[in-house]
Amino acid sequence: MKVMNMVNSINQALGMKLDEDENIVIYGEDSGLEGGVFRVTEGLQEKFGEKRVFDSPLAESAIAGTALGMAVAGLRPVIEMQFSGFAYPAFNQIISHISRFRNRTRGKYPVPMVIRMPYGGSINALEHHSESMEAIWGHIPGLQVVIPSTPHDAKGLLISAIESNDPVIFMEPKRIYRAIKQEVSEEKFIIPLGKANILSRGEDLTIVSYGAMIREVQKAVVMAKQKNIGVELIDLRSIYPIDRETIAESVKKTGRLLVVNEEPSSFGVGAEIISIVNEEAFLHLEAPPTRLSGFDTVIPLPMGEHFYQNDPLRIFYEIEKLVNY
Amino acid sequence: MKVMNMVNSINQALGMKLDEDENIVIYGEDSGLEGGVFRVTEGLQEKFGEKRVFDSPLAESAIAGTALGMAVAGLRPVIEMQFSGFAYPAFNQIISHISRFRNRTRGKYPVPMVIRMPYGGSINALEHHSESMEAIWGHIPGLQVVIPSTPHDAKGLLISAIESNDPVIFMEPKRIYRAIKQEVSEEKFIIPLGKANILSRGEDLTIVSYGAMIREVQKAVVMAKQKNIGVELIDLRSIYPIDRETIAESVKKTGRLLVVNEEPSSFGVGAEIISIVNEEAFLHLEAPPTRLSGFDTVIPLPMGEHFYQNDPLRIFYEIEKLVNY
Amino acid sequence: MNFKKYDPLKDIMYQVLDKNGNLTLADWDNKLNDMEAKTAYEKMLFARQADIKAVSYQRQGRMYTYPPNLGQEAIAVAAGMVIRDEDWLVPAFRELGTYLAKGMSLKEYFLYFRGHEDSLIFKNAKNFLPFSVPIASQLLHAVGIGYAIKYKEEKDKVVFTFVGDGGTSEGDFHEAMNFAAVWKVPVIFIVQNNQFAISVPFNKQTASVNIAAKSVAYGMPGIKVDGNDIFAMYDAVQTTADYAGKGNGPVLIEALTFRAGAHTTSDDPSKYRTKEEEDNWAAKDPLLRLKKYLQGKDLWNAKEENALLDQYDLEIERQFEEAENYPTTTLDEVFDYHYEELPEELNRQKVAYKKFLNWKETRK
Amino acid sequence: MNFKKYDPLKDIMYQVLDKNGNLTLADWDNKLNDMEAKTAYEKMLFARQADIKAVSYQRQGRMYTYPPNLGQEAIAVAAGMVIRDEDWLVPAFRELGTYLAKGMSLKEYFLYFRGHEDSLIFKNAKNFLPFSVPIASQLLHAVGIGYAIKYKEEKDKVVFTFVGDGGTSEGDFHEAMNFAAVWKVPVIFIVQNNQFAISVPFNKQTASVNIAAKSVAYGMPGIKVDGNDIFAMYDAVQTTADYAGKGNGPVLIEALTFRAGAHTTSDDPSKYRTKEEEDNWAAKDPLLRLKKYLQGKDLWNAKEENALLDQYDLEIERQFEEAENYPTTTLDEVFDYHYEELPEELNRQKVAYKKFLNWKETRK
Ligand SMILES: Cc1ncc(C[n+]2csc(CCOP(=O)(O)OP(=O)(O)O)c2C)c(N)n1
Ligand SMILES: Cc1ncc(C[n+]2csc(CCOP(=O)(O)OP(=O)(O)O)c2C)c(N)n1
Ligand SMILES: [Mg+2]
Ligand SMILES: [Mg+2]
Repeated sequence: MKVMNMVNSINQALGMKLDEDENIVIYGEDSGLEGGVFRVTEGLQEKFGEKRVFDSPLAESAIAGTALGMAVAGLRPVIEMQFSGFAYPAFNQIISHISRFRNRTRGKYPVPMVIRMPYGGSINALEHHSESMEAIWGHIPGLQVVIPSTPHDAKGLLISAIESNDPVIFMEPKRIYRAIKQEVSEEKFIIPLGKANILSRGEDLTIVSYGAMIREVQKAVVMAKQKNIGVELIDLRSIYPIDRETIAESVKKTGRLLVVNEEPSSFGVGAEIISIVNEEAFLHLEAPPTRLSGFDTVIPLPMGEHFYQNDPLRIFYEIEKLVNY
Repeated sequence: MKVMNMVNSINQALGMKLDEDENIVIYGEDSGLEGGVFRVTEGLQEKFGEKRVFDSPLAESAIAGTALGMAVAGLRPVIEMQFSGFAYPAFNQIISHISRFRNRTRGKYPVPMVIRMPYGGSINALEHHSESMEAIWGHIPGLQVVIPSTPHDAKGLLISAIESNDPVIFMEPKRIYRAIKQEVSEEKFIIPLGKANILSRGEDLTIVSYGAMIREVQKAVVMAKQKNIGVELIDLRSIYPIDRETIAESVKKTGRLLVVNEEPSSFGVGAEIISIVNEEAFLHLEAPPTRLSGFDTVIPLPMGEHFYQNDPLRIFYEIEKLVNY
Repeated sequence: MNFKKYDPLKDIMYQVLDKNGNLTLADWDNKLNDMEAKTAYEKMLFARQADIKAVSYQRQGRMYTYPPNLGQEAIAVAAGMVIRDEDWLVPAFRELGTYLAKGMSLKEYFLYFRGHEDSLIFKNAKNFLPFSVPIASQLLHAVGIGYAIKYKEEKDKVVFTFVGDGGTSEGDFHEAMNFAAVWKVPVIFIVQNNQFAISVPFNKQTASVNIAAKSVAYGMPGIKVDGNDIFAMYDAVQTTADYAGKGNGPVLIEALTFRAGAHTTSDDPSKYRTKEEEDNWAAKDPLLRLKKYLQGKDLWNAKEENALLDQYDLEIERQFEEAENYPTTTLDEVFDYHYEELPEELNRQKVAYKKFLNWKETRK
Repeated sequence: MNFKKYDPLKDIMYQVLDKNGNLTLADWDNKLNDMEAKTAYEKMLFARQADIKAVSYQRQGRMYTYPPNLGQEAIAVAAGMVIRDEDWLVPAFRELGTYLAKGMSLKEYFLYFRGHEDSLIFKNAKNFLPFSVPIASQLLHAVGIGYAIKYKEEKDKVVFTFVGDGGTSEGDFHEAMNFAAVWKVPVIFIVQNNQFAISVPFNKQTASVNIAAKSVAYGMPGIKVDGNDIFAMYDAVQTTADYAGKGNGPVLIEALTFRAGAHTTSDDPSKYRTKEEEDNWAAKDPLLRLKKYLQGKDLWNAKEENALLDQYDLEIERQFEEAENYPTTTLDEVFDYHYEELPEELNRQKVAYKKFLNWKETRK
């Protein structure tokens, strides 16, 4: 075990897989020599050579589209979008090809590929650097969408993602890239995709959250506890496939649901989870299942961003409202 | 009044606005001389000249991006994506700029622009020609997303869209471009954006639908009536802003909701509407609000598409299940 | 050929066989002998016949919308004569001659236009991607495959990829050319410049003198070739594939041709071009030209052609029947190929649909 | 200048003032007289000083991440000397000198990097779009504006737009150049080739001989200019703007320069380039060069420079203070600019947040 932040643990997962499987290549803007603008791929080019870890020209559609070509020809590319807000030029390649190639070829050409992208806000960044658009990826048939919330999870989930024979959008909560440190095994381990993780048990209310918001929710859970409210906290881990069962089981018990995330509210992941509990646990609902997301607005520039991003107090406020419903 | 199909009524709306406002220009792939592959812009170049109605090179990002430039410089472009499945290369321009320019410039540069795109399936087409991805557009802050279901609505809604000073994604259900004919006023009229339309009244169940699915739902409503089930049918008309109030009022009365559309099910418009009724009418719900969408799959090629697309019987089956809950 | 001689900026076009079937280049027989020239013609004839029959199947309502190849056969057949099993083919959708060479069956081709996914497996073909509907997006796949070839040091393998004149306007064209040149990968980009993108003529597509010249922007060689001249096309593809296979990096070939038919069976070209233009190009038809050449050498006659056509018709009809008799799509097939393992959510949707089908059954 | 003389394919670069401050072109005074040359220097000095102070404000934690202009000032100032009120400016984000010329206040500039949307209104500027963060996407906006100018027959207006060397790899660069040339619109594309895209050097960005040559692919004139030579830049921008304004269509200018500073204040260039390379370019610095020229003509001295710098510092500090004292963002401002009228749904979210704020108040 070693104390790591998420940058370290992702770096370690990448290095481990590069070591193990010579079909893996890593590239993106500044991913090579520089090790990425967040230093996530630091040292990998030095260790594995420029053929395997390299810089690409500045063109996201090409990064994604060439990776599809590599994947069908037997490589296993792990590509980087510098920020999730700059993945949009690659949208057509992802929705029209990467997500569909296995089905289109009836399994002849699967697409083992990971698209890593730092996402999310509260880093005092310029516009486009704080996007949280996971619902859009979740809505695209054929993709898997994964979001870790700790260094440990990031490692185990990323290894699973790289070993998956289907494409994974791997969204990294950059706000906590270095903010959370924990002991992480230096051995190889995997965390299965598609399974949520119950972080705390409680009887009064279920909270489903993921990514950087988990840490904020945990603070609100402490506040709730002081008021004798027992929160069951589920870290979703995978946006798609979504762990319907874990969510349903929990809400059947608590009768109350709050989803906390940082995306625009309408047509988001929150709505999906609310629909799931209606489908699976309707008769158990004791209060309206609720979502606490960002606003239906562009994420404000840093001076106004605090309004948009949910803090523990805001989360606690919603917990209290729900429990008192 | 004149009997028209939707191609006629859209063409008439475009012609009327071109006539009225010389800042309007229309372009896209094959939109000029040929009048578009669906002939929606037929005759307009002849009448208004090549400067105002024209072909662009084959590049969707450019079609959208140049339209933004025109809009900030005082024109009012109405552009065409040949199929909604080919709008994806324009995704970055739409999400990063078109939807945001007003906010980014605090109102200095609004973006009066309409992006027309035929959408939806059941036309026996090749892959990519049957997409129904309205939830993705709905999730993007700053856009308006409109879908008509009749020739009359198409005309009134399109005129509103063109007159709006904010960007509109105008999705045309190509399956019923020529399949529905009705009397439409030849005068100018508008239908407000953001307001749903109640098509039939009923006490037992609310169905929210839109686009080409309305016609299928209407057939199911007739089947339901034969079983003495009264359906309140709401044609959403606008995906965003969504008419929360009309939906909520209806479900408060009926206690039951079914959403019918043709998108992939997860993370879709159905989920949003289910969340809305939970937020607004929780205590009135007598059965789990339900969505009947496509599958979380690529839309099958024509031979398998019938599984994916909901027909009246499938809709009736869900109605019955809900009413017997 | 020495492709440095055909400077695209000077708009010089490489041609071997003029429209009257006369060689404009001496010594041609060293490249393709009489037998090979005859074979080339037969392949073009077959591709054309299959294409013509496809259009008629569509007219009969036995296939959905179909994009004819008429007038462009020389390009695809030439590429087909060069491409090998181990090479990769990343198609657009108007290169029937190459698909056949690469091992696609006509049955699969017809099945595709009858709306069945199984068609795209190309069961007996290796290294052959599905047709690409989103214009120009496929070019990036070719570049990625090129990278994989280089990475694995699979010496002398080459990727062939196709796009239309319209497709050169897409951003993906640019990005693919740029990445290919920077990475120096073995990709031959063949642009079928048939002068129209549906109704949009070349001069509204780009202000460039031609398409081959676009190679300059990427530091890549480019040549403009008479795409209705199978000899020139064969030579160009063969020479550049050899060049790329030796590790010299990508090449752009502009094949100048004319889409003699409609864009697809839903299109009516009379709306946007003149009879005169069509007639003009009909005189430059690739089959006509090669036939004149072969007849000049007494290698071909009408009787032979008719006999062959009869034989081709039988073969094409047989394959079409196979496509028509192919089992229809099942519910499982709609779901089961999206992921290696069917996710719970997809299974749930499938099961729900099966319940509906059961209900429907009992209702009868 | 006659830009036909500077064939980008031959990689000839237009230069007027060499790095030692000597004119390589006779007759220069006809273009910019002594007073104008001095003014140019003052503008560069001001832009550099503001830029340097911006970096230091960032270091002090009074601004967020900032992208320095150091070493590239000649390009932006030259464009600023040509651009007029009625012309349009479609920026990237590293052209401070042009922004100032166009009417942006430093206060607004600082406010942007302090994270306030009001900055981008550019209150006293006409026809000036916000900085564009998604690389190369802005070029299409410039082309659309060009179309509007042509459409409205606003004779002789021109659009100036900027992008970096890295940005030329994006699909939007290609599509913008192509549309501009097909539509023949008055757009001047200025590529600041500072030889790096963050850490990625030019030779990993493209295999093209240079960037100006990319114009060939679009049938558009292109020229490579010494971007550290303000005289050459001024001449190139002025001549091409005149050409474009007369209805001759777009032009591509490659301005060769070097990003002497970091990519942004979060970047450390020592990871990816050598001290030697930096020193080499420092000797070609645009201010140094013009100062030598002015000193050679006895038009400039250190005292004058120091006095000016003192004055500039005061001005810059005053504007920074204004930015610092600017009222912070309100909740209403987060919501109210998305649509002409606030949709019900946005209002609902705003109201919900206000309720929370009330609750928070009462809780204290
Ligand atoms: C991204 C995208 N946009 C639009 C279309 C619709 N479309 C299909 S074919 C075509 C024209 C293609 O022209 P070209 O590239 O010249 O090829 P050709 O059809 O002439 O072979 C268009 C616009 C598409 N398939 N994909
Ligand atoms: C579409 C997009 N991709 C990635 C980024 C992240 N990014 C910001 S600046 C930059 C490099 C730009 O290089 P260049 O175009 O040469 O401009 P320079 O920074 O050198 O002025 C990158 C990759 C972005 N802003 N937009
Ligand atoms: Mg074409
Ligand atoms: Mg640069």
